[in-house]
Amino acid sequence: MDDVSDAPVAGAYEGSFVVELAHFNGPLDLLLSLIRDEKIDIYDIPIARVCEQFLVRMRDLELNDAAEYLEMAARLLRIKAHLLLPRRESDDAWEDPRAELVRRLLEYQQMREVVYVLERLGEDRRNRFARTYSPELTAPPQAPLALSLAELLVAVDRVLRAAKKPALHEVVRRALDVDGAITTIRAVLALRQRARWRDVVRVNAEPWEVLSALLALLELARRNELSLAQPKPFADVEISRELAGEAA
Amino acid sequence: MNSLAKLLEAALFASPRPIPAEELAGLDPDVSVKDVRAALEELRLMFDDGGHGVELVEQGGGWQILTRPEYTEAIERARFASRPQRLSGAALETLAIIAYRQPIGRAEVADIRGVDAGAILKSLLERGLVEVVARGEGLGRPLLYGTTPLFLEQFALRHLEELPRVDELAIALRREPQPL
Amino acid sequence: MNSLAKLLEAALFASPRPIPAEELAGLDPDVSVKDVRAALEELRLMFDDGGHGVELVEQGGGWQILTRPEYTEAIERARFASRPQRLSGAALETLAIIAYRQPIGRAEVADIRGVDAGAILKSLLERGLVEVVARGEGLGRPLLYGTTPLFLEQFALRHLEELPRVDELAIALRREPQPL
Repeated sequence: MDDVSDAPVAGAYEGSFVVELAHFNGPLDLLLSLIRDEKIDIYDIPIARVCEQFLVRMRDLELNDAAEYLEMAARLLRIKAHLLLPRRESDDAWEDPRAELVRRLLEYQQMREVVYVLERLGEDRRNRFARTYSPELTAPPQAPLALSLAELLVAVDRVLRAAKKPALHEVVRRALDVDGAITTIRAVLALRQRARWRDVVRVNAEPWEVLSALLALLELARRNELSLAQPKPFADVEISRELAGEAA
Repeated sequence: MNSLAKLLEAALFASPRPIPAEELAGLDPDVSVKDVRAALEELRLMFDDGGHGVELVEQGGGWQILTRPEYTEAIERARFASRPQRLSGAALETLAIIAYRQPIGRAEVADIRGVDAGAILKSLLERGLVEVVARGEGLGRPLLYGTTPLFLEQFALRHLEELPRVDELAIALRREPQPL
Repeated sequence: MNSLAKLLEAALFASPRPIPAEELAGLDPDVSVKDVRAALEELRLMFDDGGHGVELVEQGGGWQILTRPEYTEAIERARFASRPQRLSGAALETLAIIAYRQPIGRAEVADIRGVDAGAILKSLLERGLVEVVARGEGLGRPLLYGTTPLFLEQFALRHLEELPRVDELAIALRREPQPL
């Protein structure tokens, strides 16, 4: 029997990936179906064979790009390698490398059983209609409110997703533009020998612009492209193309 | 009751609107409108004779099962007495925006939600969940809204800082890789 | 039928959701919950014996009148009502895990399923079948999810305990007690 035959619409879509994912609910599902088909004892899994089969099915189902399936394949290979390691007789500390996988498979299988129950119950309920007509109600007296934080959080999520731009995140620290400020200062100094602070920073500059200019000046002074001087405290800073030499 | 009358009862119960007899005949290819009318009559008598809380009435261009008027008052009273109301999704969204962005003006709320929030804001004000906390700068000095102590009480928060941070929410609910 | 049963019939007819017996007792200040239960039983028998298209069931945390399944197809074909969409296998898996392990975080769900459940969780939240019930300890204080009353209603459960107990399942797991 072809492995794909139980995937009814395989190949019907361009990316059959989607179809297969809808068919198998993940790597555990695929592994479990393999164990079932091959009539394997879940407590004593022949890892080498299962690993090989898993890879074959992955290839047949074109699941090679699905991270979850790849991860499972890697895990199986790891267990297989681990089992091949020589081990001493009476090694008490030895733990079957399959144990964790078996635990997860059993857990998953148990959950599939619950899914079956839910499917049955849900189908039963789906087959009955409740009343949908709602009469016009007279203006209600102010009813008490039932509010839960959960509801509010879900609303926040809706807002976040609906917002055209991430409006709730717009308070972003503006990055400094030191390179831009350096260009400005060089341009000013190309035109004249000396400049003042006010020549390189515009009036009403925002804090980030002031900081950028300051860092740019310090950087250019460090590179000996200009010299800085402040005649007295709080006086305007004088920027000069003439290097003050070591004294600066 | 005959089986057609039972089917009609189920259909009328499930339908959100009154259904004309002609349409009801579509339920079963083997019945005529005349059959339907006879079954409706049987249904109507059953509700009237048996002492029921509901009745079958022809109105609004069709047939409908309705609660008898003598019970509506008790039902409405009980509904509002015992069933606390929930806020609509739109109201919750507006409230969420105000909670996280306060103080915030109506225009900005509308901006984020993409629709005007005037009516919702009014009802949140009436319910005492938000209040005017300041006036903004700029044209017309718009009213700015914030949440009230009742808001904290309703959500069992001690102070606003107990609201989960939005970026955590965004990470938990929004930024997951979409596998398909 | 006695007058309380009639009142209950009217109230249940008027409600699209299940109503708990305690809430039904609020309809009349002179009746006890015990009276209500007796009248509900009378009502249930009336619907069952009289050959009705609807029946009274206890589920989803309350009592509700629903159409009998044998009429569903005809009603849907005639477009008087339509059944909700079936949930996907992946969505049911996620629901099953949340129902049994609640409160549970997204990472743990993904662990059991072997696949990330972000998109599915989101759609279950939107459908109102699960909700955020708490925040976990540990890194980032993850949101923890649980099932809603609507979950019970849509799966015709009276309460969560109606789901098979873990030790009743064919695969008895969880040898070590899991701290929740």
